[in-house]
Amino acid sequence: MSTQTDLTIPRAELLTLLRSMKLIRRFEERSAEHYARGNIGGFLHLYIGEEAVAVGVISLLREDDRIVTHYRDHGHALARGLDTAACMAELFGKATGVSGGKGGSMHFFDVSRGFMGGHAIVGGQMPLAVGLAFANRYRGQDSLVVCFLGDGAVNEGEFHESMNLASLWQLPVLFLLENNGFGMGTRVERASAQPVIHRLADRHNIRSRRVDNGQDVFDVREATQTAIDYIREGNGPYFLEIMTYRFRGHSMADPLEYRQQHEVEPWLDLDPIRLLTARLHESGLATPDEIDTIDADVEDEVNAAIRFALESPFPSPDELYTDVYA
Amino acid sequence: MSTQTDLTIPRAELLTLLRSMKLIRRFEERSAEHYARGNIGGFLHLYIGEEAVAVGVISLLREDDRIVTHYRDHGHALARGLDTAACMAELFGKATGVSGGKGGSMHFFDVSRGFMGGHAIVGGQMPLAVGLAFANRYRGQDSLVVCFLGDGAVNEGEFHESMNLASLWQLPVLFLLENNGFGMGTRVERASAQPVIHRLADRHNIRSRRVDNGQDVFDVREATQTAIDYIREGNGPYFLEIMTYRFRGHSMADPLEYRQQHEVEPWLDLDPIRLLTARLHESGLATPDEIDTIDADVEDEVNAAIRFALESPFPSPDELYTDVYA
Amino acid sequence: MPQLTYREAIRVGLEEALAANPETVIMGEDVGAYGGSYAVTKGFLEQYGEERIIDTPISESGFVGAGIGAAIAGMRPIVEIMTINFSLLAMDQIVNLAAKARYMSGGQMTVPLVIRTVSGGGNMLAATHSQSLEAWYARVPGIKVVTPSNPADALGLFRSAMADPNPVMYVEHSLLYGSRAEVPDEPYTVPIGSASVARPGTDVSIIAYLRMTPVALSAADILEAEGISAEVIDLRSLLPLDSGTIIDSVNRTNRAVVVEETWEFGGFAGEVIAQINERAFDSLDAPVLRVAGVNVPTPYSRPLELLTIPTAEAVADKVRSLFQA
Amino acid sequence: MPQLTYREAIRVGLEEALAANPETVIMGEDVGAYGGSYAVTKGFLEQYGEERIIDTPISESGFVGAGIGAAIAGMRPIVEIMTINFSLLAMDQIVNLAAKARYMSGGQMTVPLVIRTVSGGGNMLAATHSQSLEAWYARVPGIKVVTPSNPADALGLFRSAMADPNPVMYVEHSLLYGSRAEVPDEPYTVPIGSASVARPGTDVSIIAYLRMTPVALSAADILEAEGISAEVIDLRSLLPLDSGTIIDSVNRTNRAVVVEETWEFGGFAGEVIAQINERAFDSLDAPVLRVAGVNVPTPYSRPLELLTIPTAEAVADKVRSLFQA
Ligand SMILES: Cc1ncc(C[n+]2csc(CCOP(=O)(O)OP(=O)(O)O)c2C)c(N)n1
Ligand SMILES: Cc1ncc(C[n+]2csc(CCOP(=O)(O)OP(=O)(O)O)c2C)c(N)n1
Ligand SMILES: [Mg+2]
Ligand SMILES: [Mg+2]
Repeated sequence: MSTQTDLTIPRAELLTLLRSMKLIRRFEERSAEHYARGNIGGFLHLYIGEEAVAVGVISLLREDDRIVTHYRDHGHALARGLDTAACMAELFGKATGVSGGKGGSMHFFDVSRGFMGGHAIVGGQMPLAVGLAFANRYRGQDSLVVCFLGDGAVNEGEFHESMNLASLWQLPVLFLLENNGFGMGTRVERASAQPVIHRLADRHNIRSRRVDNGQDVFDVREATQTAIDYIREGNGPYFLEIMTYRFRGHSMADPLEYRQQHEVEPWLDLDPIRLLTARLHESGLATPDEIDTIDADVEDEVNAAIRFALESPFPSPDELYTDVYA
Repeated sequence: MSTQTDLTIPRAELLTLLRSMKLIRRFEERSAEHYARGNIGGFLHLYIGEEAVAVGVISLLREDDRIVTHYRDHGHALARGLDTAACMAELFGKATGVSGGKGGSMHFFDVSRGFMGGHAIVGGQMPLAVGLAFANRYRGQDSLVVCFLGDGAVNEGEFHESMNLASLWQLPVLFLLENNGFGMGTRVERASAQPVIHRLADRHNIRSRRVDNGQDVFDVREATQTAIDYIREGNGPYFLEIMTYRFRGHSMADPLEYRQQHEVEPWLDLDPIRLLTARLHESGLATPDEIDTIDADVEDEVNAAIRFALESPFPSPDELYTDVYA
Repeated sequence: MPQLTYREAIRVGLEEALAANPETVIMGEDVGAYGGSYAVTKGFLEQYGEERIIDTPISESGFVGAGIGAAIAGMRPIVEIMTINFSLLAMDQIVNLAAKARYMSGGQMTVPLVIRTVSGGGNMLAATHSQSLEAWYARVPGIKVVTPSNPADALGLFRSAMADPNPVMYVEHSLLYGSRAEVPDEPYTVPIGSASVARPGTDVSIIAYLRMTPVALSAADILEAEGISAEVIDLRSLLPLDSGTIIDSVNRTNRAVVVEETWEFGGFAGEVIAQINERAFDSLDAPVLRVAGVNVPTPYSRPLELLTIPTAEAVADKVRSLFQA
Repeated sequence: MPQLTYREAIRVGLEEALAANPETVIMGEDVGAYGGSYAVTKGFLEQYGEERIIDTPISESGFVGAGIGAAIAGMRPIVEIMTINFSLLAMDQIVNLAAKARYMSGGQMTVPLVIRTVSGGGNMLAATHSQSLEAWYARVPGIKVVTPSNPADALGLFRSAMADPNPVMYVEHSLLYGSRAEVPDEPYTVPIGSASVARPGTDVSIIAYLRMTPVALSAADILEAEGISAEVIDLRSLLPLDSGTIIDSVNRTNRAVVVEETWEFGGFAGEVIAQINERAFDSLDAPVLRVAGVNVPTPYSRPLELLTIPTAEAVADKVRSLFQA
């Protein structure tokens, strides 16, 4: 199942990976609380359980690379270093949010960090990623675009159109499929005639690979690095299918009746944060104290974010009319 | 390249195949004439050069099978036995046309013969075919649906969505790809990252095959029969890619500047009608006299069709308002 | 049947349809195992089985087109598009196939299809998930569009939609699902193309549909206290539109305000106003006014979102303006 | 520049754009090797090379979305959708991404994209290929929609579209490509959101756009001979709409007829009428009337198709009806 701790990664960076995953986890646990209290509205799609994917992939990107993702975007945003407080403020609909309060949970943006959203139409983010990568290629830049998508998006026509364009034009884009086994309540096997999804990429002549254990941040990183190298060398797109699991419901409204406890449990055992923590312990790369410090630190950061969100003003009514046109 | 004359086909049937191909050819040559004279308007997409495909495939269908096709539909319609005069009248926009003059060249219909159109939005016919096949399966019928499409349609999202649904639901549908090398002026290789198109079907777990010489009606029939048997046995969909060539422009307006004479000529040598005629001669299955009779007969039929079309009335103005709602 | 919620009324309609015709199936995203994203089809999978309650892949063009095909084959399918926002991905199939198959074939094809979908905003779902796009469909000859605003109409219109041989877009509103009201016990239908006088009045006609009907009714309450008697017309169907009931009302009240949840510019209210203008011009004592959504993409933030959607107070205000001259 | 055809004027605009910005590319179906299905980009591939003149696969959602992405990255692409009928397949990308990217990101993104497409009927292309769908786009906040009716406006609006930082739908009409007229020599633009008085008059305002503008002008000719002086307003832009010019004209003429090529029901004319009604009600001597397409899918057959599209005679008739009371 899992590989070993990658000892080529400097210790400080290992701790950063852990911290990043913990930050996502706590950020979301606390958002769920504030959703229940009515401070956050709309749909809230938690990434809990999938943290190794966002953190593993995004930790390997350069500053000039870009990220396009779907509505389950908090993990990607935080892994990319978007301001935690501004992310929380966005959930609270505040003017200080990453999208000025206009986007909400599904539409986080930070163009200064190459974080090109947060897109809520399933599959709709893919042509955008193709277009951004087209610009890179046109300009002869070697930066790349990572396009996250869910297993559910695979059945949309835009998936097919985007794969074809990316391959045909040999664009520097990494399609990063988060296969968490379900699109809402529908199992991959009930939605896709080809449940080994990355094989669809093969047929567009896109190099592809599956990572069986996306809960292991080292596995994720190893595969991602291969993909990134391949793309940066000018070989065109790459498709990575990463197997993972969402621990919570699709959104806060999900009655979660479509999956059985006995199939969920083995996955809960594969908690990416627990896995990484255990590895760091085993290999003596982090002491319990160090981990406690990270926890405390993350707690503070999230607390500060919540305070910031609570204290920030809502957008003023004039904001309704700004940003419609440039 | 070509196989042999299939001697298991009764001689009368062989002559019917030839006649059917000749009928399509003459029908279209004469339509082109009447287009030039202004008796036919809109877009006229000729099927000339591809006759062996429509005739080969459709000659093997049962009466209760259904056909869905694209805008280049005259060949399929005539091969299915739609009334030649009513087809011509449709081109002339007459009330006696197969679609009452409302559809025109791109929208031939004859539901009584299971001919479910003539669809002009590229790729748009595929979900319809899936739905018709869904009804067959739901009802436990063993009739099937043939869905013709062009190589250009393959890049539309609906192609992908339809393939997935057909495979997932194991529907009795034969996707019949007419790969004539071009979508308008765009070569397959410039439009599809996977130019061996049927491989895309594989990846949806749809059985597939390519017929290299779609100009040979025997090759077309042999492959089609295999596909039909497979589907009727309840194995789900099948995808057949048939290599062919359109001898004329995309439509009457096509300046035809995107392909060179030297690449066209070898294809012109592979005229499906000439090929079949030669075979019948060689194998002694048809005398020159018999062929002349067919020619004369076809000529009469097309002449009669044109007369009928010319003499038929245009739809009365009230017809504008009928058929909007049932 | 005594009191039903809007959701329950639709469920009754769906269950009647499933019982009435073994060739009726329900297909759409998460209508089965998940129970429908607004819980309308909860429990159906267990009850009717997966042959009839069909979870589709997320491929709106594909499964809507498949529904059209099944309908053309003579089945009586019900397709659910989770929200009308996603219908844009199926719009080609709806506009170019469902609406035109009959006409282009010279009357040979019939498309007895009901497409259920959910429109509207007010749930903090931001710009891509809060749109009211039914007016686009309501201009396409060949389809019909209905928009029930209460449980009784929801059931009555659903029955009519299922009985109609044409493709019908049956448009629901998520903020109405929990609303509860009397539903007649005896068998009844609400004909497609018939508006209702949701509240009679004499001084002004307030014309609304879907979730703006309860808003208009509240406005009428407010106005009544001020001595203005407002008649509320609930359009119920957008296509075909019951122009007669509208014109009739305006001829009596001589004033009208049209209320629409979404973007004012280019909206359905324009059609209503054009018809009143043409057919009741001489009755008008004042211009016909609109109260509609603000012309911006819907923002997430609650205080901003609330500004985008007409309120009863805003409707009352606009009506008042007609009486100050 | 003396006389140019509408097609030539657009070509000039395209060539200027390609010359002005090395990051301007043209992408679309058959814009290259085929030369454009209406020959607008004929010869461009040879002249500018395949890096900049890009034949796309037939995948409207994919390549329109790619154009949006390239624009967001700061390029200045021009995307061609062969006809507006096919834009339905890209509608999600246009409505949910191009129009909303800026707003949803709180102003961080800009989408400087021009989408060229061809609208309208009259070519015997039947129901799926004869639609005028621009009014749907003209109600989406975040995009702009322009509809030039003559060569000078075609070039002037194209320049403005290329200079605009927002997504602009630039809608052409196939029956105008061959029309020829004077195009100013000096550098000029036509601002987006400015209507023109295509012909001044005093008795009635005929409001039209795209191919209905020449129809309206012919109607004005007919009417002049009868002593009715018609002012013709060419909207030129649908979103933003130049309401001022419309209201101004109606305030002078006191009568108006709105002409629209396609389906009357739910059309853009409704918006124009609603605005006139609201803002010029007291000036009106008669109801504002419409002359529009018939509410049916477009039939192929020539005599039927001709009945679906407004003619100058029909417009003149409608105007006359305003003077008989
Ligand atoms: C076009 C479209 N159709 C339907 C939806 C509703 N919807 C939102 S998320 C979702 C499931 C997506 O599943 P997947 O892509 O696997 O992502 P996951 O939620 O598992 O991360 C659906 C059906 C949507 N947002 N957009
Ligand atoms: C959705 C859509 N996009 C574009 C067109 C314009 N168009 C008509 S036919 C065609 C080429 C189709 O090529 P192919 O599928 O290979 O069929 P062929 O003409 O070669 O038979 C195009 C681009 C259309 N009708 N529909
Ligand atoms: Mg998933
Ligand atoms: Mg082709």
